[in-house]
Amino acid sequence: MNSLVDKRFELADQSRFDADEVVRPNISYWQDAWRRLKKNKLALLSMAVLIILFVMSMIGPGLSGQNYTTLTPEIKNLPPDSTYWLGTDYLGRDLFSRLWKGLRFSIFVATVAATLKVVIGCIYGAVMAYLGGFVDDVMMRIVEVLNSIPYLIVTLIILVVLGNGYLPLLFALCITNWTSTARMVRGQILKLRESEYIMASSALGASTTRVIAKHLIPNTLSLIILDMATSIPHIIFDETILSFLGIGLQPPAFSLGTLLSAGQEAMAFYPAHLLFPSLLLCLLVLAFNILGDGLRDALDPQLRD
Amino acid sequence: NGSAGKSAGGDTAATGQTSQNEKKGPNGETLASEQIAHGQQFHVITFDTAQVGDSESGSFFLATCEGLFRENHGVLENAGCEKYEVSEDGLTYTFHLRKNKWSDGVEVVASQYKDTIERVLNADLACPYAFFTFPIKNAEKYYNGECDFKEVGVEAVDDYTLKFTLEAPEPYFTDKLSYTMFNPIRVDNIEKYGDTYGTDAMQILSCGPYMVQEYTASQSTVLVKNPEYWDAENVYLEEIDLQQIDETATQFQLFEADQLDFVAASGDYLKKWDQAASEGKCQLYTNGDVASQFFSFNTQESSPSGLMQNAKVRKAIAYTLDSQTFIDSVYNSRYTAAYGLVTPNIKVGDKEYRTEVPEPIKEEYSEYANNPEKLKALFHEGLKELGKDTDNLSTITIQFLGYGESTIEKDIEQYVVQRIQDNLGIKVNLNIVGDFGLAHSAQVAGEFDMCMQVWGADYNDPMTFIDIFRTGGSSNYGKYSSETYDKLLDQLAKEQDNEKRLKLYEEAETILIKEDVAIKPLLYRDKHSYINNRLKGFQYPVFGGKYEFKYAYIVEE
Amino acid sequence: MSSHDILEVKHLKKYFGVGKHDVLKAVDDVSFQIKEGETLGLVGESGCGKTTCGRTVVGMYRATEGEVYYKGQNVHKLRGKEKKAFNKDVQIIFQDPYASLDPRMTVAEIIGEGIEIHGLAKTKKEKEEKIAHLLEIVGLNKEHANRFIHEFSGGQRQRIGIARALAVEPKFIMCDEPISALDVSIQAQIANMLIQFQNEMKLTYLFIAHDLAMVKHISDRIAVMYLGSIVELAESENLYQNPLHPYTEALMSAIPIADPKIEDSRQRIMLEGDVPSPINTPPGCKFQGRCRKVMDKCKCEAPKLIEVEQGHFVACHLYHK
Amino acid sequence: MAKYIIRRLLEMLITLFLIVTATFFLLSAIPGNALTSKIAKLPKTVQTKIIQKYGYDRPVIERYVITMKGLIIKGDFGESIIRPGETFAKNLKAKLPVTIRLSIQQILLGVTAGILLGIIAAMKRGSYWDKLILVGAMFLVSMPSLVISLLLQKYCANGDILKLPIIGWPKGKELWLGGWKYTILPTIAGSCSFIAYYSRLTKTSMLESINQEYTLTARAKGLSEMQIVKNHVIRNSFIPIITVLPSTVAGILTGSLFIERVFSIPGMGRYYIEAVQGRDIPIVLAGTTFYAIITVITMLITDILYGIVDPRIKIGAGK
Amino acid sequence: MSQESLLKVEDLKVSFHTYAGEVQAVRGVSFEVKAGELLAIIGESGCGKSVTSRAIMSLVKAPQGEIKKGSKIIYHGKNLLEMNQKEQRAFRGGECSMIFQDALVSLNPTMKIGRQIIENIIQHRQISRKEARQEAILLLEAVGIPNPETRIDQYPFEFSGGMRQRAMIAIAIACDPKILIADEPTTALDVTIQAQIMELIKGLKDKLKTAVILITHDFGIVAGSANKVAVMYAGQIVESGGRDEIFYHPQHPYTLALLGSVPKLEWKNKQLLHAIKGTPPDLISPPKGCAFAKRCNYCMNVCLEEMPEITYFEAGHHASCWLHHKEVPAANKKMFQDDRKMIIVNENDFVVDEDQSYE
Ligand SMILES: Nc1ncnc2c1ncn2[C@@H]1O[C@H](COP(=O)(O)OP(=O)(O)OP(=O)(O)O)[C@@H](O)[C@H]1O
Ligand SMILES: Nc1ncnc2c1ncn2[C@@H]1O[C@H](COP(=O)(O)OP(=O)(O)OP(=O)(O)O)[C@@H](O)[C@H]1O
Ligand SMILES: [Mg+2]
Ligand SMILES: [Mg+2]
Repeated sequence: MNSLVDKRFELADQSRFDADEVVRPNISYWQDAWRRLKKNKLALLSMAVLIILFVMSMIGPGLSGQNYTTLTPEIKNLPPDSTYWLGTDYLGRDLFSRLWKGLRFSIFVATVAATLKVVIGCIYGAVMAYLGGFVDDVMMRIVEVLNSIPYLIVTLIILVVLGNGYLPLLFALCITNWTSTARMVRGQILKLRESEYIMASSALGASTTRVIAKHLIPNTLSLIILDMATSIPHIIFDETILSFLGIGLQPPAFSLGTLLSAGQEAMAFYPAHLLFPSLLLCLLVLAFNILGDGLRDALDPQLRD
Repeated sequence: NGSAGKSAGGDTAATGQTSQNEKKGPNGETLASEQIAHGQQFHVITFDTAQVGDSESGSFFLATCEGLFRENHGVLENAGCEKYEVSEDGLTYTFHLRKNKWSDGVEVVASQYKDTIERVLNADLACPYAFFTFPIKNAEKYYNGECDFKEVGVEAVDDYTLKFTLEAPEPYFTDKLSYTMFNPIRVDNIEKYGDTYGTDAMQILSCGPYMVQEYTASQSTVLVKNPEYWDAENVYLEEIDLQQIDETATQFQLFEADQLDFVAASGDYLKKWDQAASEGKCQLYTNGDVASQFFSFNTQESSPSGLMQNAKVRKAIAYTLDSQTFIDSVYNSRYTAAYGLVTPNIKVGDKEYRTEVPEPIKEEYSEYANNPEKLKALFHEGLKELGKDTDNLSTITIQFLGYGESTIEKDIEQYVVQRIQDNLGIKVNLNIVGDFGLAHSAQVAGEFDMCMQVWGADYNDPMTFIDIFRTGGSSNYGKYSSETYDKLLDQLAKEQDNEKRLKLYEEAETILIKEDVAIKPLLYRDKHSYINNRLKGFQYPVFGGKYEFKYAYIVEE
Repeated sequence: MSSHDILEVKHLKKYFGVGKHDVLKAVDDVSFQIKEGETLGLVGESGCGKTTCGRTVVGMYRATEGEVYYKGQNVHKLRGKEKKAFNKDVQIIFQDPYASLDPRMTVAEIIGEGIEIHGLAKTKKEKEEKIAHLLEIVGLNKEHANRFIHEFSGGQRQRIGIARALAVEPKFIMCDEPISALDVSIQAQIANMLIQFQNEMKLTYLFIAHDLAMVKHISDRIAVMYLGSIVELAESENLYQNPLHPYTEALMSAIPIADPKIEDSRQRIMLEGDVPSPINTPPGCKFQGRCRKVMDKCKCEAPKLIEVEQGHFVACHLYHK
Repeated sequence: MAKYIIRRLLEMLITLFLIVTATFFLLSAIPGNALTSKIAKLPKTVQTKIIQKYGYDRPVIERYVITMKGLIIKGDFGESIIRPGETFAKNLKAKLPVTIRLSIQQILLGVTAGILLGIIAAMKRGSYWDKLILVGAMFLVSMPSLVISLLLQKYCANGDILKLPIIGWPKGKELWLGGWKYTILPTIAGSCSFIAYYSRLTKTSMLESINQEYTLTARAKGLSEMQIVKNHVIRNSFIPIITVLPSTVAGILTGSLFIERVFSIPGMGRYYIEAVQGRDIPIVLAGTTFYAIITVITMLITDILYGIVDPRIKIGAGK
Repeated sequence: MSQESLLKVEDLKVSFHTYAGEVQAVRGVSFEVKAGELLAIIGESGCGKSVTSRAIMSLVKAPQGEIKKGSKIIYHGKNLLEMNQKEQRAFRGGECSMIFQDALVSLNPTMKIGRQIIENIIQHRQISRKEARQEAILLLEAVGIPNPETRIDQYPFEFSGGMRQRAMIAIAIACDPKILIADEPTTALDVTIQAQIMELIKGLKDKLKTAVILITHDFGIVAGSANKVAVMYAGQIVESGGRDEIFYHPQHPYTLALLGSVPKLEWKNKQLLHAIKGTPPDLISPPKGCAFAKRCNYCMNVCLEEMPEITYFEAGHHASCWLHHKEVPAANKKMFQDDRKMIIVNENDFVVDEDQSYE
């Protein structure tokens, strides 16, 4: 027993210790954000919904085996049955296939326009922040001017000048939206430029490109992603409004907005023509909104814990 | 002024009727105690008669003004004039005016008609329909500043005699005179408002059956009976409430709820309310309109495909689509299928052109209908003539310039594309422009092989349609040019005999549509409306305005 | 001015424009030299311009007026290669170990940045070895290299910051309050590390802090700043034993000392009020408002920094002959 | 302060000048305008006269100079091409009150209801109320206002549930304060998205304030949860809300388009859109300028409001 | 000084539930304070000082934070943790108040200083707003703010750091609390201001007989003001006792190491300090033995395995360290005592009996 006691009170072998042990799991910012997103059941659900919607928009149009572009007026306005699962529209096209196809266009338009917007906004904002001074003032003024012109007129003018079609529509949708991104990016970069780690990097002799690539972009990325996620539902709405005004896509292309506007005209007799596109639009926007909220919570560095 | 009841309700005592129940309608019906009609607000563009060129504004002036003539059940009746004479050579028109008063008590006199001509011809005002007066002697010269107004052929002989002298005889001159812009004007009133004249209904002095009591732009108008009107005793409605309702669905909702007395058919409502009308739940009003819709082909060699200068090619394309099938399929049979250019309701003298002259290609269609082989053969023939024949038609693409503002309109043009592609196997590139300005400039620039065109008649004579395709005409987008056709037009200008004119028109229409296939007729617009059972005598005139309230009354149900 | 001076600051001024018309004189006519291998401590209350001074000295801010010479070259006029060489020679350790490390980078990336920029490692392996070595000398281990910094404690982060600075083998390090944000036990770790590296690598430090005890322990000479100006500069021992400026005196007496006996028997010189705003300071001595020994002269004339004893400079009218 | 406002107003003038110029040249760059459709059918002689009347026979620069001159001298962009004799100013007089009332009602309902719901959600965070509000807000924000309007019309007007007019708007004497029944549905339809937006915004910013240290101080004083929210949280959480107010105001003016169409309300939105679609250039120019002025003024007001809500921001004092 | 204790904390355990696991921020802390006494709690960042003080004020936020069952905070014989909301509120601000670390964020930025003080007065005392305002002016004057009449209507941002902290103190003493908790009241301040604030707090304690719990990590401040000191490490109190005992006769290696980390004026320039290696343990998975073991120079095998017992010394001085166990070889103890002699040069100024535990 004595020997046991002695052992207990012997000095421990210090070289075995690691006093600087880090016990917390090693996760990067993105892993952490993902972990937080995973905790948000609603966001996960909406992500699942979005994936389903996305998949459906890809396979949905072919699913019922019906043609959704050919007009067959003989079979117009049919109620749902086993061939036309949601019935046919006012020109005899399969509503089910059209719905998914329209969704595909809406998703496509929204994501591409959001990407464009973000890219333009980032470049513009970064240039503003980087050049500063007079250039910044002028560019800021341009943003201000653009912000003060009702977006609808800008859109209209663009669509009128460039004609209706994908590219003009995308262009119009992003041109009216990019200013917020530009401001956000400018603010973020100005903030980051003052931050000590950027100073440290330049004190090490880092070139501007390096600072941008290694520090500015990674540290702005989460905001940009968030911006993109939250602007998608806005763009979907904007596109709907344009289609509704008859200046969106032109046939044979169509989107949920087109379906909605056609459905509204048929509402009194065939409520389904309005109901289904509305529901799908709601679902899509809802899912994007909830996901956006979830992302906000997940990406917010202040909530990090 | 101001004798009419203010509020909507039972203030009818003001009209002086002692016992309302005793009052009978023109056909002996029992009249309702409340003579108020509910309608849709006219989209009035201007309250200046000189500037009016559209039927919505025209409707307003039909109700509030009295011109020389008024259309009643498709027939021109003397209104502002009691009678008139035309000289032998057809150059001098003398009108004897009726005694009538403006709503402020001032007499309506001949000089006020003359003032109208002077004002319309004032080039500074740039009145769009100034050219309606150009048949009057020296009118165009005066308009271009080449002579004095004294030399223009209009004269107020005395207060109640008005004389027009024409440059050349024009058989449909009186038809033109029924237009809003020829209504008498009150120069004193116009001067009172100066620059702002024409922007507010409240400025208008009335010499017609009704006058304005209340007006809110793009919202509502209240018209009340004009006690000073010469025929006031035959005007039944005490009040007309007009309200702006943009959405079709809402219009029908209100119509169903008896809050709207008449509504134009549209989309799927057609079936429902046609059914209702047949059950006697409402009155159905149908009549032809005077607008024609057709495709124009670009007859120039420089057309995008470079094929359209050949008549056979044009014909093959045109005949792929049967107008009747088209309207049945996409318009719920709403409009009338067209196989000619001139719409029904257009008259030559007192004969309706379309009943006298058959549509040029009605029969021929059946030969080609659903016969792709024949169509293709025709198409190949045409290509051969051009020296561009090919076995593979799918390499050919033609450019179709569409125009449409609503989703449905745009979709419908798809149907045309589909027909051409299915029948001929060629490719059609559809370019729908939703903006009038852009569509127009593309049309003028000839950036199309075929384009959609709509034409509304300006006056009641086939000339209003036939004249479009004169060589160098401003709306002749396809740049159609035919010596024979132009000659026929020149002949027509001189010809006064209606029988001969009919023949000449027939010839011209046949050349245009059947032989040269410069256009492909699609449909005639029509009027298709539902009227509440209690509203009787309400009319949709062919020219001048959309609605005619003068003869309307409300019966007890 | 001796040949040993690695750095020489001459009449350095740094003004910030605030608002439309006001200027904030963060650094107002400051001159000093630092000898090779020496540590110059810079102390003063919060907002007195220590950081600004330090940053202007190492060329991170452009000077409003005055010059800074590093090894005889004007720091603010360096371009291209020379600038790069300067960046390699002169490094910074920041106060806030949280804000000065990029949260999106791993430890290896942070430390490796300077190595990459200056091409100090030929192969990837060499670089990794270098990083591992640097981690080791700051007391961390290889396993930490692939971690993100938010998992580290403040002291560990500060050590990473030091490793980053050491990675480019600098000659001169501006330490901007490197230990103020740390715990007592960690402060000693870092201070030891700095002392050790100085001995091993012949480093020169500009050591900014407001903890006088630590500054005194680490520095050879100390400059005391008040509202943008240096009020006293002396050998650290000398400054402690014999503070001349009334502000230095008060500062000395205010430092709490971890010894109850001393604390109980201490007479504190209480300064009235707070440090005034550096915007639009009145003429005369900047300390006049809080000074116990204020004289009429102090209100109109700003005292110059003069040498009253060998190596002991003070800017106070009391010592003007 | 006065000096600050004057300076801001001058800056606004420059911005407005830029906007007018940009819009003018953009509009001029597009082929065709209201004139095209107006004269399409007319004979050449008349066409020329009309083109002359509106000055479109002149080069763009000259037209620009004339427009600007007219703007400075008469304060107007000239008469409408589509509706001869009409000017924007005249329409403004008739239509602005309608739009203003509609906007005010929408903003009042939308923003107050949104904020109240947001406060409730923040105070009862984690409860069923919170979840209900969250889900409700999400739904409202995801539903196009068009669909909301149509649903309201279908189920709340002339229906079994409620007997409200389907369309229309108070006029004449009732323009400002009467005819409430007409305004109920459009107001609700228009404010839905604001309710949703503001409730979420309020909740977030309230939670942010609640998590601040000063709430801890307040709690340490022994204040009750109610008092803490009332005295400490609300004012601080209003600061981010104020930031988005100008976009709300600007958005509501153009955003009422559908509401105005569906409910047949003679407001500015519809008028402006019609002008844009018909490319009635003088009216479009005037309308754009008008909206720009509103946007810019709301921004100014926001900045002033900032100063009131947040004492740290001294307006007029530098950045 | 055998007066009855005013506040007694017994076996306080607080945990936070985070994604990485349960953070055991406070792991069984016990101490007591008497009226007119200043207890300093000293320890490194993250060792649980603030959480302890917040637990006393029942400001630990659910659902993340949890005060474990069995913890007791006894005030006037009643367990605060079992009181209802209303009683707790009366205690907070009335009986016991708190000065927070960073006055800049602890004062409501959009509320005038005056209102923030008045609010507290009105909450706990039955007086009118007007009287409360007078009171507030007096309070501001008492804490040494010049021109209190005008200052009372200013916003926190118009105050300098030191004045803000004084305003915080004014709020804290507004209702003459029996207990004042000051959580690092001077950390954000300059030394000259710090001296002023500390004078103020000491004055309060002496004049009003308030019991003060001062939380800090600066030994200098403790030396100048405390009556009693509790040294915290990793959520536990490792040593506690009278000020002089702690400073001149520390019985825990951690306390000794802390003292050794501060450069002494009499030390040679650039001499290496007695630094403690490594970093404190992460409280997510606290070591099963002594939390300090891995950083301790005298670490024995037992330290890594078992939690040390508390050893009591003279006059309330106690420490939790295996070194004081009877069976520990003398060589080990000697090592510690030698180091202590080296670090605390004037150890002999303070004479106590040799290390004898009084069990
Ligand atoms: N970029 C800047 N623009 C305007 N003012 C600045 C800027 N940087 C610093 N200042 C001001 O200059 C003065 C000196 O600041 P500096 O950071 O150098 O002080 P410091 O002595 O380092 O203080 P601390 O001990 O708090 O770090 C302060 O009043 C500060 O507000
Ligand atoms: N809300 C919380 N959620 C999770 N962990 C928390 C929370 N608050 C405190 N902690 C943890 O509890 C432990 C003790 O924190 P505490 O704030 O009491 O430290 P402290 O001793 O006051 O440190 P400092 O000197 O930095 O103020 C820390 O590890 C901290 O991470
Ligand atoms: Mg600093
Ligand atoms: Mg703390």
